[in-house]
Amino acid sequence: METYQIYILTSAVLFVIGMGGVFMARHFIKKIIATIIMGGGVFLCFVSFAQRDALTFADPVPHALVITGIVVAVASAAFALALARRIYQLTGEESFTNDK
Amino acid sequence: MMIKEVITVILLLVGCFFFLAGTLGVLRFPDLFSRLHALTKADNLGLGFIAAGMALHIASPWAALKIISIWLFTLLASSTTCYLIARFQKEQDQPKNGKEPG
Amino acid sequence: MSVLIDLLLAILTVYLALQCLLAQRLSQSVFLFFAFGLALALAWVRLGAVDVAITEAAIAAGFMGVLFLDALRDFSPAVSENQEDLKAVQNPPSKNATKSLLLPRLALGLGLGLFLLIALEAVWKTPDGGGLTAAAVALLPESGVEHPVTAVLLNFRAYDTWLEIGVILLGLLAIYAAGGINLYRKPGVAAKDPLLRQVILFSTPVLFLFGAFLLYFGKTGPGGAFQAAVLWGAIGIMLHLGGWPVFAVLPRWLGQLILTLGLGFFLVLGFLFMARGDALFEYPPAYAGILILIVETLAAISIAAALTTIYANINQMQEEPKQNESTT
Amino acid sequence: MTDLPTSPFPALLVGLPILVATLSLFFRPRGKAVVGLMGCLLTGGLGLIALVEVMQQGTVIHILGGWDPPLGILLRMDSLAAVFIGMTAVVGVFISLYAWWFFRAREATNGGFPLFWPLWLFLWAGLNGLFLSNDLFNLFVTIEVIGMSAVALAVLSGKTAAQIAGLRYLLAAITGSMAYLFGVALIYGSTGTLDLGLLRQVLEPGATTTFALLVITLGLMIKMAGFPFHFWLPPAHSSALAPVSALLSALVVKGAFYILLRLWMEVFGVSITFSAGQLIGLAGAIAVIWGSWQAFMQTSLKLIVAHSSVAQLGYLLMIFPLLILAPGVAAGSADWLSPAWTAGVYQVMAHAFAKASFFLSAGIIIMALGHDHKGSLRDLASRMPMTVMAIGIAGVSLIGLPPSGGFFAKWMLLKGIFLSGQWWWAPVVLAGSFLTAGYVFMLLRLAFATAREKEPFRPVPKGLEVCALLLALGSFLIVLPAEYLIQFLESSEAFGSGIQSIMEGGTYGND
Repeated sequence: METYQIYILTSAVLFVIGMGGVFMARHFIKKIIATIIMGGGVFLCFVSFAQRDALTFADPVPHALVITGIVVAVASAAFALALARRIYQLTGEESFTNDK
Repeated sequence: MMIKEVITVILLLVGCFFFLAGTLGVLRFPDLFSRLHALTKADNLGLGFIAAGMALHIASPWAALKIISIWLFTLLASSTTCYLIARFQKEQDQPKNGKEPG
Repeated sequence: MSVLIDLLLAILTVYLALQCLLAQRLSQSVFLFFAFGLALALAWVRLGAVDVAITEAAIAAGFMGVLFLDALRDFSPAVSENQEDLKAVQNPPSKNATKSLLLPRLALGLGLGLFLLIALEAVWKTPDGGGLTAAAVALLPESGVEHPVTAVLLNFRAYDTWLEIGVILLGLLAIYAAGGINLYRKPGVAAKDPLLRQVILFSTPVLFLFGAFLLYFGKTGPGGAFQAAVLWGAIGIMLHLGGWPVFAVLPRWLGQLILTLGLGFFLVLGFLFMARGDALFEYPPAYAGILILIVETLAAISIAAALTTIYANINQMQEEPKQNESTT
Repeated sequence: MTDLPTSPFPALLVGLPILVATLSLFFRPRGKAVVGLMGCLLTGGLGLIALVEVMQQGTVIHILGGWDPPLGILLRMDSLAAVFIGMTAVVGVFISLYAWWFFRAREATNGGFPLFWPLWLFLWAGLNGLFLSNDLFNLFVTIEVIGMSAVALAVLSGKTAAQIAGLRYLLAAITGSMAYLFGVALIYGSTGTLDLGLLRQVLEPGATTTFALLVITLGLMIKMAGFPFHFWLPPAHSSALAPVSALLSALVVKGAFYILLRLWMEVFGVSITFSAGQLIGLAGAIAVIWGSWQAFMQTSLKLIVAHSSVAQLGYLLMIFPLLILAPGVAAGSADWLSPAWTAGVYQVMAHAFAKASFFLSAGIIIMALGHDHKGSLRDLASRMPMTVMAIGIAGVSLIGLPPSGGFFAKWMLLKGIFLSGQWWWAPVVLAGSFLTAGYVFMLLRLAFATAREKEPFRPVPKGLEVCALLLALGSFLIVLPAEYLIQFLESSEAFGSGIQSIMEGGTYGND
């Protein structure tokens, strides 16, 4: 078993954990954390492929994509957090009340 | 050569011991202050030994300097954090005007 | 031996992710989130992605973690238990209600399990596409930099990076939109602790130098605009916490200029070369190196400013008085 | 690919709105609105010029940074992209003009929401970027730009309901884009390229490709509020400010649909089975019935319109089963492909015009009456004839009565359905139309009924009513150039193409 294979399996597990978390977690913050875990899985997948395709150095394209992706994901998570805190201030609610 | 490696291994082992002790302390100590004590003092000492071991192991003095500076920065950060957490806890423990501790 | 380390790290990462979501107390979730981010960063080092590791540790775990930590002040101040448990104690649900909740959850769980199996099969069987390493190596000399990741970020796929800088600015605007309509906020309460202020004052130049080092080093090795930006952003956040809100004291136009400089210069430079007949973001190889360094520096300044302002805004949401409701 | 003519327009269409948005930040609220409106008019004009350019030159490209794919990114403007950009330009300009008067009228009480302008310009740049993008990862970045600016606009009103709906929308959007990105990662891993044109040549069927298609479709379905992921749409669209509701429902959800269509038709053909198409069609059919029924049951005008969006988006999904040929059917003999494509494009345009007009009219009514309970529409026809006319015209297009754009789309859809022999979709189309007629005529009946007591009524700027009416008329006028437009669209590679589906039961190539 090679290094990248371990992490690529991990990436699928993380993605599914995050996805389940988005649907099943109740607290706003946990939902937001779940999206970041989901993203972690996706980025791990990219980087694992980069290591698999390494020549003298790892494939730089996935690395660049992941850096872009992390920043984008963090920007949206920060926005979500701002919204969640705003809702908490206005209503005192910490989760969607009629959540499925 | 041989002696240098033996010293490195000893330093690393001692570092590991302190880390282990620190972790045990965080898990087993009864209150926040003693836990902080374990976390910052024992772990910093452990890190110091490991850093020393690694610095000895790495040949280049430039890299050794980097490792030592990592240790110094960790010291700075952890002592500041420790102080802040302890102060926060102390303020919580001595409520003003009979307010309940939160 | 090395496989063992990877296996342990993989298991640790998954365990932390699960615990993070299952933790009973919100504060536990947040601390486990820090740990998860650091474990992931280690995984990236193991995979040879040092740039990604720095970015992850700094932005995803560091910056986002700080925002979560700050949010802990807000949600359920005294009671940290899960809200649902609290509600359950207050008015115990009838047996029927629990049952009706259990069944869809079970179905969802089963569905996720199935989905996981398909996902594992799919990633395991991925054919080897070969990647773009060879293509990047071949064109690296024309890119103006020596580090392949920087070449991809700032030259080969500069368009994505430019849009991404836009997304950060957009995130800031979005937070303004969520928090109300004021573009500028007055600074919050300053930390009174003398020790904290001294430590912050001491760290500022060190962090600044380290950021500049990462920025310049990005030309030849791991590092670059984003990594530098987070370090500089950390300076801004610490100064804000120490009672020196850097951006609130600047004149309004200067603050705006710093925030938009990275995005604007990147684009205007692109347009200038476009006017010459080249494509957008096409740099002549002879000048590419220096142009990329300038673009990176300005981008780093802007991103650092945006991160600081995002933090300052979210940090002060608590003190913000309720905005009066408006009709649609 | 790279021998196509190069044009600066694709780069300008993305760069210019963001440049103006950045500039507008330097101005005070009033100046933001002026600069923002100028930027909108400029972007709209640019979109139309670009459309004309493509009409004259055919497909144009812009190789960003001068680096050819797969390493670099290519912007590609074919006739399909050009039509979507042109539609965005027209609808966008009218909504911008409406927004200008709308916010001017409320400047005194709410400060005029100056952030609307930079956010809307970012959104516009994102939409243009999405229509032009030819790169899987770049598409992710553009949908993130669109998603974030859309949610930011949705919560701009500052109302609690809007913020709760906005957070739900944002979480759905992030989940959707992460699912999409997972698919992109797998595709990159198995092919080593992200360029759509190259992918079509090298993508091979297999477990990985099928799973990537699954997560990408899942992600985009969440983003376009396809059934069963429609839950976020009605609250988010109904609680936003009127011009924002119009933008969200007319343009934003179409972005995800556009990528879905492009990826299914141009890239993933090797992995698509006949039943996959039927499944998407089924989701669309349920959305049509469920959305229309829900719209019928609502009591406030904006909620009616928002639920109606769920239904109208369902029609878009119903073209997918028609575009997938059962095994053994030759593409040459499938004469229903062109009607199905026409139905898709026209449904997008008709819905964009009609729904924008509907939401803008709802905004006018709220401004005049202070609320939008449907009972308050009584006797509106005598007081606001122009707005009621706009609602009537837009409603007729939504129902699909001749000679509206909506009629043309549904007629083409039915034609495609019967030519392909998939008759089971036809009752859904008709039932959807009947339910739509139900709520539209209910609204109109109320508007013409006499009121028992006159409600307090504030006059509204005439410009608002004109914008809504012109957009409603637009949903009829798009039929006039239909023949020319279809001819133009056929110059795009995708338009009129079908997928030769693989056999059921998975005959994977390299398993």
